[in-house]
Amino acid sequence: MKKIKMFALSVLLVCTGLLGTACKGSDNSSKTAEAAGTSKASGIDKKGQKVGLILSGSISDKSWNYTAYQGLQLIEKEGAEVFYQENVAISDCADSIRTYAEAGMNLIYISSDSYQDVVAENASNYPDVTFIIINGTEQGTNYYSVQISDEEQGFLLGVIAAYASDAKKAGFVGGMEITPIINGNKGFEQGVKYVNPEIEIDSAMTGDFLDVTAAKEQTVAFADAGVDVVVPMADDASIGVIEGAQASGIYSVGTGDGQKGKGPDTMLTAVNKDTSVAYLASYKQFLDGKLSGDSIPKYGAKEGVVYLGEWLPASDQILSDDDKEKIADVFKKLESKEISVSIDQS
Amino acid sequence: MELLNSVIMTVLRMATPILLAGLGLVVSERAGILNIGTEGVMLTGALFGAIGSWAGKSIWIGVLCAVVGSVAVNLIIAFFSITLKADQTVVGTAINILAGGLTVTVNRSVFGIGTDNADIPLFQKIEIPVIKNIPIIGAIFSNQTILVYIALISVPIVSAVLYKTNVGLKIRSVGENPRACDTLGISVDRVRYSTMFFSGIMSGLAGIYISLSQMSSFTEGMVAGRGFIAVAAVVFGNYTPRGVFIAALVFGMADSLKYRMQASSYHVPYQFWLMVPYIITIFALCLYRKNSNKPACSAKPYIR
Amino acid sequence: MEFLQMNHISKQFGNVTANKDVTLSIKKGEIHALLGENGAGKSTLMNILYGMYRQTEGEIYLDGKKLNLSSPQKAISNGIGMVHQHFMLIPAQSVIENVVLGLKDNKTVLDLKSAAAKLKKLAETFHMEINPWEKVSNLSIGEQQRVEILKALFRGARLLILDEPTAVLTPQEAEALFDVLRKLKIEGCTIIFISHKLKEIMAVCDACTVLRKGETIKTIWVKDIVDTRELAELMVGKTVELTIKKEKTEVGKPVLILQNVSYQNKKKVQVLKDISFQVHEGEILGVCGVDGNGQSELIHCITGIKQASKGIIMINGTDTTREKSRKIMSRGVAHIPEDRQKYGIVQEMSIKENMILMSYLHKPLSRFGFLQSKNIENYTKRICDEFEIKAQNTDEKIMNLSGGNQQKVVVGRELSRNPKLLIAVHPDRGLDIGAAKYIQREIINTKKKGGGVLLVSSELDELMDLTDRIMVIYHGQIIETVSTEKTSLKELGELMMGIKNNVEEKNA
Amino acid sequence: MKNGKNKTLYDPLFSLIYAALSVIAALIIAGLVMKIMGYRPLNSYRYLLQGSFGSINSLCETAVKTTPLILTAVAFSTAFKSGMINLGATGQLYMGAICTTLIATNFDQLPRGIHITISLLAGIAAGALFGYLVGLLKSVFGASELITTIMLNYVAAYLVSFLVTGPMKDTKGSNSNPQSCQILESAKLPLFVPGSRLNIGFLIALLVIVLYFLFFWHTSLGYGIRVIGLNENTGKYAGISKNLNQGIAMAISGGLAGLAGAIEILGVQTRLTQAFAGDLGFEGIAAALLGSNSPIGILFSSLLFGAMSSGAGTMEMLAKVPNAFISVIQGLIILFIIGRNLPAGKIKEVLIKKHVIKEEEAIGIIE
Repeated sequence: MKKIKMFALSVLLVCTGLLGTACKGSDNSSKTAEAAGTSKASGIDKKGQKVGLILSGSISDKSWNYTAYQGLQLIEKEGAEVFYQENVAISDCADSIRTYAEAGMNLIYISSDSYQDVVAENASNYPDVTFIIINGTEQGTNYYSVQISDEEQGFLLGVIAAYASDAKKAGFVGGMEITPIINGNKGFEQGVKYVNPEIEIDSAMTGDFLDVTAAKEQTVAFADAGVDVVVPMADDASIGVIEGAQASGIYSVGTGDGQKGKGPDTMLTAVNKDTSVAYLASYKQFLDGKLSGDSIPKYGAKEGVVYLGEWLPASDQILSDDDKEKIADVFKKLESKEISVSIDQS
Repeated sequence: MELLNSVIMTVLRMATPILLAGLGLVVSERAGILNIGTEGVMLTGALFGAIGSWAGKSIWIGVLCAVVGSVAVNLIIAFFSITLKADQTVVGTAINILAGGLTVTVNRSVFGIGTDNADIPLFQKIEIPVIKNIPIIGAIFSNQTILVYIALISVPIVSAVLYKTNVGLKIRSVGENPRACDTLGISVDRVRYSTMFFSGIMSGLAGIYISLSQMSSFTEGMVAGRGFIAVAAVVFGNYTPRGVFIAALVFGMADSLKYRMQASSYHVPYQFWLMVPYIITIFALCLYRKNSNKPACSAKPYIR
Repeated sequence: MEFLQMNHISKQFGNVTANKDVTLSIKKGEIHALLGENGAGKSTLMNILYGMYRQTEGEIYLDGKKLNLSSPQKAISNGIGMVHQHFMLIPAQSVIENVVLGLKDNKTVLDLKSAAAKLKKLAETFHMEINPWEKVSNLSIGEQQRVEILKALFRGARLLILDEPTAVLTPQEAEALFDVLRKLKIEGCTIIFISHKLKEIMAVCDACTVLRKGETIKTIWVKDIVDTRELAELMVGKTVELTIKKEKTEVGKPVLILQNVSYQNKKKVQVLKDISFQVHEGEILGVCGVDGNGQSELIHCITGIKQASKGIIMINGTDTTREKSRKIMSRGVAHIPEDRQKYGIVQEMSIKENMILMSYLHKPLSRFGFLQSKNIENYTKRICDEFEIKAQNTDEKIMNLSGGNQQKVVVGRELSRNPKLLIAVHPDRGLDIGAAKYIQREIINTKKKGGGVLLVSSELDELMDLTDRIMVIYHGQIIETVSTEKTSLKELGELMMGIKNNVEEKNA
Repeated sequence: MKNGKNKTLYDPLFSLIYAALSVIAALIIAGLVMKIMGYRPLNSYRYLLQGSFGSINSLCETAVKTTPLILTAVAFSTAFKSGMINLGATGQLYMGAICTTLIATNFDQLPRGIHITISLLAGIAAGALFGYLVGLLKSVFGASELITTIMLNYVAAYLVSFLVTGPMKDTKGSNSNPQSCQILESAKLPLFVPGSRLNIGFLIALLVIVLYFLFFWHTSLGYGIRVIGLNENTGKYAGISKNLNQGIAMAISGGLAGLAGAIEILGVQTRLTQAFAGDLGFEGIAAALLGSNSPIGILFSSLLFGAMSSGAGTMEMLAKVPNAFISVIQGLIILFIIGRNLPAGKIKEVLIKKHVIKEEEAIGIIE
């Protein structure tokens, strides 16, 4: 009798799993099939390129690693065969590079500057492979860096926050203290000060890019401390900030349009950062042989990596059309490089 | 005043999953099962809840799936530790490893990898008409999701069941002296299986609370050690529902302190706040030596 | 018509026969004693009646109805209650919770209050005082026993089995229990009283069935008993033929001296009181007594497992009262412990590993902290040969050996250390005659080599065969030391049952 | 008591066959799950094999991953032999890593051999102290090691997190990730195969297995600990102190976990980072259980798990199966191994029933 019960339950368990899988079913299987298959790309150059991507986090983080993954998918559409590995520890990066190199990759993307030392050390072992380090600061014979202007995103976030803050207190919730977040934070501070130097800025790191709850509670704590506009920069956990702002009735500016569902009444807009653009652009440069070690390209507002999202209903409560225009103006100035955001000062 | 409300609300929110799972664990631990695998069970509940709610387009289907999933995993643990008399620690460890991997894989194949959160029906906050208008209490206790209320109401209920009912007496006795129960015609295994069934339900609710009430979707590894904390809360709470309630509040408090301290200008590194509950648990464990309610036959398979 | 009729009951455990064609008949409202030595099969018989074991053969009738007792529940529902020697209580719970636990007619929500009222009433009927709300762990042993009895009565027991109920009681508590039993009898309850204390049987029972070696010897009415010695003889049986020749040896200086040793256990019960004696070289001193009269504690105090709370223990002229057991063992003391499965060996280890348990720290088995496998192998082989231990090889797990061979490993291990003092507790319990006799010979050999032996046994035959002097322990006191030559089984039987010297009166 | 069936069940050869069957069964079931999820199991397993044994480099990687597993597995087994269940390998490993890093990032005047030795010893000592603390909590306060070890894991993990974001943070590096400074060249473990990451840590781990064997089967101290673990009562009878021996075993256990942390830092990570150990502690437990706490068993099971985690990367990179799937396989393997009790449990039940009867008989006899 017991056994029958157990059996029935395990069947149920499996069924529930299957139910979910089935719902996704077709979509999923076609994805893998496609990946293995070839594409109908135009140029001969484009065919048969093998591109690998080494990620520091999970591609389901709906942020940094996800847009990197999207970039990879764009590259795939260009006719390349693509591969990726998630959650690669720094200590394992060398091994991943080796595996990809041995598997015949032509180009390997490194998604974070934390692997920079490893790449610099190992790149020379694989002269046939090209490496691109996102947010890197170093270049070599076969490795190049591409920077994302996190500071421009932060700046824009800061500008919006400054216009939206009545209490003259703006909050910044970061994930961990790593380069993109630190740069973003610097940009944010400059953005706020650009509008109004008197606004007080509270910054906090939750110490985790995955712990959504932590981000949410941090935001609530900010609200209690008198902050009335908050911005996230915490990958996966950013959602928590939007939710926290919604829960405590303060405004938020998102970092992705996808977050708006979490803050229907309080999210003003989003300052998107779509790194996939940078991936695709650098891939094209790679194909054309235009990657150069002379200077490190920086992808920001001008290149379409950082862009302003649509104004959400909540924005009408606090921002006048005039404010919005000013914000749009700032964005234009960023695009035209009229305003440049510095990351040197601390 | 507002600050106090907000702090208490944070504490409640953080305490709820620990309380829910902990109340289930009190019952099964009283019957003599030490369930280290709760972490994995909660993860399963969190994922299955999200899947169910999304696929069934109703939060209640989500709740059902979360409960079914968690109960199933808990019964696997029960099967190994009760019927096969395996070491409960080992079973729990295996389940944690297994669930950790399986939830990631299932999550991806179901929800895919995208920014667009699948449209998952969530728990709605409930306003309680009368309480709503009471000054402080209203702010705290009204306007929470249903699971918070279930967790709070469960404290006296589980307490009553354990201490006032026939079933509760059997449960407590089975953990203390299974042989004596056997001579009185109580099926030790059946009682233990039932407690694991119940604890599965509670862990499932705790799981779906994390994914769809605290948050609004499933993310990988989102239980983040709360299962272990629930196990610790039971020890800390000296194996009583009321104790677990207090323990869950303390854990919630430590969590909320961490955020407050970062938001204020005190700079005790937040890691130390995070350590506090664990250290308190160790102290509690040391102090309870004499007056512990720990079942005499905890974590020991009963062999007739 | 008999109330309970057990016909031709046999029970076999593997190749051990615990009960052989036992017949027991008990009238309604009778207190019936079941008398027998240890291992006579009393407990097995009662466990069959309570549904814990199934009999191999035989039938049970209660009130004329044939019973099929496949489980304790069946027995309970037929009105059979049992108070186990080791109480089946849950110490962490209250009395009333223990009483209602598992009752068939319990409501979902327990009504402990009315149950408590009912219990109180029930208790009053039998002049028992009990607080239903007290935690069991706070009760004395006597009170706990009362709870057990009430638990059975609460379930409507008409036949109550008490397994050695007085073994754990103080004399006063025992007296109180007897009052309860008499009262129960008046109320129409039938009681089976397992004991080997004649005095108690004379005091409270109506009839008595004597079991010996798993068989029924005789059932007699207590009022027909003229002399309790008669009963003792029935129980002990005729002396087994002596196969061991006792040789006179020179008695030398004392190897073990105890002076006024007392011991209090954790529950503050005085288990040993002012014990003084000496064991000399070339002498075997027997300790005779019903189990549970303080023998274990006495041995534990001497071997350092427990610490005496008062008095002095000297071994070979050194004061070892406060020494740890490892130190004491290294002073030429060997110890054959009472329960070899529990204390003497490590089941999962090999013969070799069990053999070195006491000497693994010493040369030549260990050098600089490293075990010397070659020396160990030779050592083990030597002992195996010497003590006729039958095993395929020395790496065999000891759990695969027969009980006799296991005990030989223990005995071999201890005796091969050439002890000056050997402490042996029930060394041949549970062994077949061959192995038992072998071990007895080895003990004699130790004495011949000039060692002193302290032999604890509850088997009188063994003591008569082996010892030079016998010391009788009763309620934690030595009540008499007799010369083996000058005593008889009868006298010993009376002494150990506290008949000859009335200790209780002496105490008072 | 003599039971032929029972004997074969614990026969080493039988154990080996049973373990192999468990692995195969787990792989088959995991393969089915993979199939359901839309991956290609055979293809994936091919890459798994290729990634763990396909080339010299993969072999080296496998050895690198095996090293900490062996150490944490032996750590678990050592405590287990004394009757303690040490779930705290993770915490002890972190403590070891912290102290090793402290030594290895300073003292640049030290000659290489000495610097390495001291760094390793620091790791061992820190782990041992942390392990001994658990033993102490148990013997003095009776606090169950099951809970205290889990709690201390968190304490240690947060301590690492605090240190690498605060006092020990590398402020000079090219990026501002929370991590310590890189260890000095003089403290890096020498490479065993040039060009790979295989360092002498692997040899140390192998040596530890040998020492583990020697300790428990050829030294007096190890023997005493085993007696306590197998039968406390017999230990008491023979005058072997339970508290002392369990404390020693926990210290050794913690020391080994600390050594695992030290080797990871000195040979692989080269700096302290948050959560660098991941699930190493629990995987070590799994390896110990899979190898039924025997030296050879631990070696093989650690190799198996090491191969899996080294192959997992390749499987993910080239067959696109999420890394997490390896956990599924591992979990299943452990469950199948425990499933061994299915037949054994039945037999044991019968045996113990007999034993219980004997005991009750004995009780009947005693009083």
